[in-house]
Amino acid sequence: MPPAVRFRDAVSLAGRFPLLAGVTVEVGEGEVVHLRGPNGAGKTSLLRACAGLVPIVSGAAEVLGHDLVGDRQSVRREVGLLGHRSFLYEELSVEDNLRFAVRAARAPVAGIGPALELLGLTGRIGGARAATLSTGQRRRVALAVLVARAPRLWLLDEPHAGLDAAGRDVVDVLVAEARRRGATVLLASHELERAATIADRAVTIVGGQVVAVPAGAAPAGRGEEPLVAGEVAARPAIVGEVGCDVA
Amino acid sequence: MWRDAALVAGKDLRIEWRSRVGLNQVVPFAVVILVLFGLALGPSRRVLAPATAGLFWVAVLLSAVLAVQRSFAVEAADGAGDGLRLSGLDAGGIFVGKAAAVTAQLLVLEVVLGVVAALLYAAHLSGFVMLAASCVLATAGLAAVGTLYGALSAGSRVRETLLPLLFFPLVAPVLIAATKAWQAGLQGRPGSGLGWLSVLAVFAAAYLAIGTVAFGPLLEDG
Amino acid sequence: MSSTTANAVAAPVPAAPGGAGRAGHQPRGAWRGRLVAATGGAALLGIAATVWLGLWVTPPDVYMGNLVRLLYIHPPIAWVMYLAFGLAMLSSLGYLWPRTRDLRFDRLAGAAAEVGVVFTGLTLVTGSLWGRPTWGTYWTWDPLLTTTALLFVLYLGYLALRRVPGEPEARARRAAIGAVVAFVDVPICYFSVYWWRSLHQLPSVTAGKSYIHGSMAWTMLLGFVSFTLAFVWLVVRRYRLAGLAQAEEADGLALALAERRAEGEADAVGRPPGPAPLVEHGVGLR
Amino acid sequence: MTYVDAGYVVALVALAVYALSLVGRERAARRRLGGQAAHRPGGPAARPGRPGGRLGGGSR
Repeated sequence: MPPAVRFRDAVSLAGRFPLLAGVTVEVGEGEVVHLRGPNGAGKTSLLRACAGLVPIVSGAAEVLGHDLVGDRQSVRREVGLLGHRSFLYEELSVEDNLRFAVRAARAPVAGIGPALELLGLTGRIGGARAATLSTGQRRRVALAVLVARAPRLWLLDEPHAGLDAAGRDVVDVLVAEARRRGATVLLASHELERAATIADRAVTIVGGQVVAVPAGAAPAGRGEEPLVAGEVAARPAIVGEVGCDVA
Repeated sequence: MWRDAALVAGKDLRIEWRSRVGLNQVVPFAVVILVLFGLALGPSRRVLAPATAGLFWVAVLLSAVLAVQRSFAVEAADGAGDGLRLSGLDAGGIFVGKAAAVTAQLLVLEVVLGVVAALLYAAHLSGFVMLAASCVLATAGLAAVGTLYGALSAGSRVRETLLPLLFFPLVAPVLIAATKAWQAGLQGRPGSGLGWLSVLAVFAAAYLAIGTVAFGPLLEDG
Repeated sequence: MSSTTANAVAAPVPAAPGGAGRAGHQPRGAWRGRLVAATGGAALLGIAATVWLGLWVTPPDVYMGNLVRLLYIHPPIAWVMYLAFGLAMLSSLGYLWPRTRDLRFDRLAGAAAEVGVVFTGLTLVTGSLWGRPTWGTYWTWDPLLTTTALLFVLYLGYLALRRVPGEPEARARRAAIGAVVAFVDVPICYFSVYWWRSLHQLPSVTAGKSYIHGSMAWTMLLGFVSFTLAFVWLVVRRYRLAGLAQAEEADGLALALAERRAEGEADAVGRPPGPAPLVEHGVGLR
Repeated sequence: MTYVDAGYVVALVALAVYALSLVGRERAARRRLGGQAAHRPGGPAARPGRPGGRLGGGSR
C-alpha cells in the first residue's frame, strides 16, 4: 500500500518566511502519528500543507496519491483539517454550518445526525447560531464536520486545546474510531502523554524540519494492518467505548 | 459547478437573511445617498427628474461596493475562507454562487431604491420592462466585476480602499449604459434603450466568463 | 506551477548580480547593456531633433497655425500609451499561460504598465493643452478623451494592486488577472462612451484634416520613432529595477531559510541524513 | 509661453524626471544589494548621468 503522506525535502513559504524548510516524512495508510515540537516549529504548516492549503515550492509532496506540487485542489475533498480556527459562518446555525460543509465535500448528508449526536450537539444547541457558541462548542462543531465528512486523512491541529475533560476524551475516541475505519491521522499536540497513548509513533519537527524519527516509537512494519490491529487490541477500553458510541 | 454555485449562493443568501446587514445598513445607506443628491442639486423638479436615472445608478454602484465587501468579510471571519478552499468546492462554482448572491441582494436593493427615487425625484417609473431588464443585466455585470475584484483585494490589508479604486473605473460602461437604458425607459421610449441593453449584456457576459476561469487561481492566494 | 515557483525562489539568488534576472555570460551582458544605452541615446537624439524640427524648422499650418506643432509629440505619446498597455496585456497573458509562466513576464507587465501610466498622463495633459486653444476648453467629453481618462485611473488601480504586498507568485497572479480584467474593459468603455456621445448630437472634435507639409510628415514620423525608442529604454530600465527589487527579496529569503534551518540544527537529535541543497545554496550566497 | 510651448515643456520635463528617478532608484537598489553589483559589466546604470540624465538636459 502506498504511504498516505510522503514529503521529501519539501519547502514551503509564507511571503519570505520558510514555514517548512525541507521536510522529509512518510506516514503509512492507517497510521496515527503524533507531530511534536516547539511553538512555531512548523507543525501547523505541515498539516496545512497536507491539506493543500500551503504551496510546496520545492521538493516533493504526495498525500493520498495526489501530487501536491502539481495540484493542491484535488486532495482537499479527501482530507479533513481541524485548525486553530473552526471554519464556521457566524450567522448560520450549527446544523446549517454542518450541512453546508458536508454537501460541499459531497459527503452523505445522512452522516450529519450521528455526528451531532456523537459530539453532544443535539437539541437546542443544534439550532444555535455559531456566533453564540463558546470556544469548546465551536471545536465540537468543527469535529462534527470532520466526523460527518469521514475523510481518509485526518489532520488535527491541537485537537485537545479549548476542550473540557469530557471533550478531550471524545477527541481520543474519535481518533481511535477513525483508525478503526482505516483512516490515517496526523495529530499535532503539546499534550505529549495524552497524544502518546493514542498515536502509533511520534515525529518531531523543529525549525521547519523533521529532526528525528525515534525508531523505537514505531515498531517495524509501521502502517500495515497487523500493527493497527495489534495497537487497537492493546487498548480495548477505548475500542469498546467507541463501539458503544457509534452503534 | 452549477451545483456548487447553488450551494454557495444559498449559503450566502441565508447568511444575509439571518444577519440582515443588507436590509438594515446597505439599503438605508443607498437611500441616504439619494437624499444627499437631492440636497446637493436643489429642490427643483426640472433638475432632479431628468437626473433620476444617473443618480439612481450612482447610488447602486456605491452600494455594490458595500455588498461585495460584506460578501468577502463573511468569508474572512473565523478562517471560513480557508474552510471554503478546504471544502473542495469548484472555484468557478464559488465565483458564480457569490456573484449570484450579490446580484440577488442588489436587485432587492434596486427595487426599494427605485421606488424611493420615484418618490423623491418625482420621476414616473414607466417602461417597466426596460427598467427591469437593464437592472438585471447591469447588476449581473456589477456583481461579476465586484466578486472578481473582491477576491483580488480580499487578502490585502488595504482592501477597503483598493476595492473602490479598482471597481469604479472598471464599471464606468455599466454606469453609462444602465443610465441610458433607464432614461430611455423613463422617457417612455424603451426601444432606444435596446442598444444599451446589449452593452450591459456584453459586459456581464465578459466578466462572468473571466471570473469563472480566473477565480481558482485567485482563491489560492490567501 | 510549483516547479516555476521553485525557480522563482532559487533562480534570482545567483542572478542577483545580473539584476535583470540573468547573470553569467559577461560578454552577452555587456552587449546587452550597450544596446540599451544605444537605444537611450538614440531616443534622446531623436526627441531632441523632433523638438528642434517641431518648434523651429517646420512651418506653421495653414489652418491650425503654430498649434500644429503639438502634432509632433501628442500623437506619438498617445501611440506609446497604447503600445505600453498592449505590452502589459500580452506579458500578463504570458504569465498566466502555464507553459510560459515566468516572473519575468510579471516584471515586464509591471514595467510596461507603469511607463504606460506616465504616457497616459502626458497624453491627457498635452491633449488638453491642445484642446484649450483649438476648442476653447481644456476638456470635452469626447470618446477618445473620456476613454483615455478612464484608462488612466484603471491602470492607476492596477499599479496600486501591484503594490499590495504578498508572496511573489501570488502577487504576480493577482496582477496578471487584474491586467486582463482592465484591458477587456477598454474596448467596452470606448464603444459605450462613443455611443453615449453620439446620442448627445455634439460635433465631433477630432482634429480636422489639414494639409500636411512634407517636413511636417517627416517630423511626425521622427516623433513616433523616437518616443517609441524612449519607451523601450524606459521599460527596460524599469524592468531591470524590478529585477533588482526581486533579487533583494530573494536575498532576504535565502537568509531566512538559512536561519530557519539553523534553528532546527541547534537542537537536532539525529537529523536524517540526506542532501538539503537549499541550505548550501543559502549559505553559499552569504 | 504659448500652449504649444507648455505642452512640450510638460512632456519633456515629466519624461526626464521619470527617467532620472528610474536611474536613481536602480542605483540605490544596487547599493543596497552590496558589492555584488561590482563585477557587473559596465551597464549604463553604472555610469552616472547616462541617457536618463541627458534626456533631462537635452530637452531644451
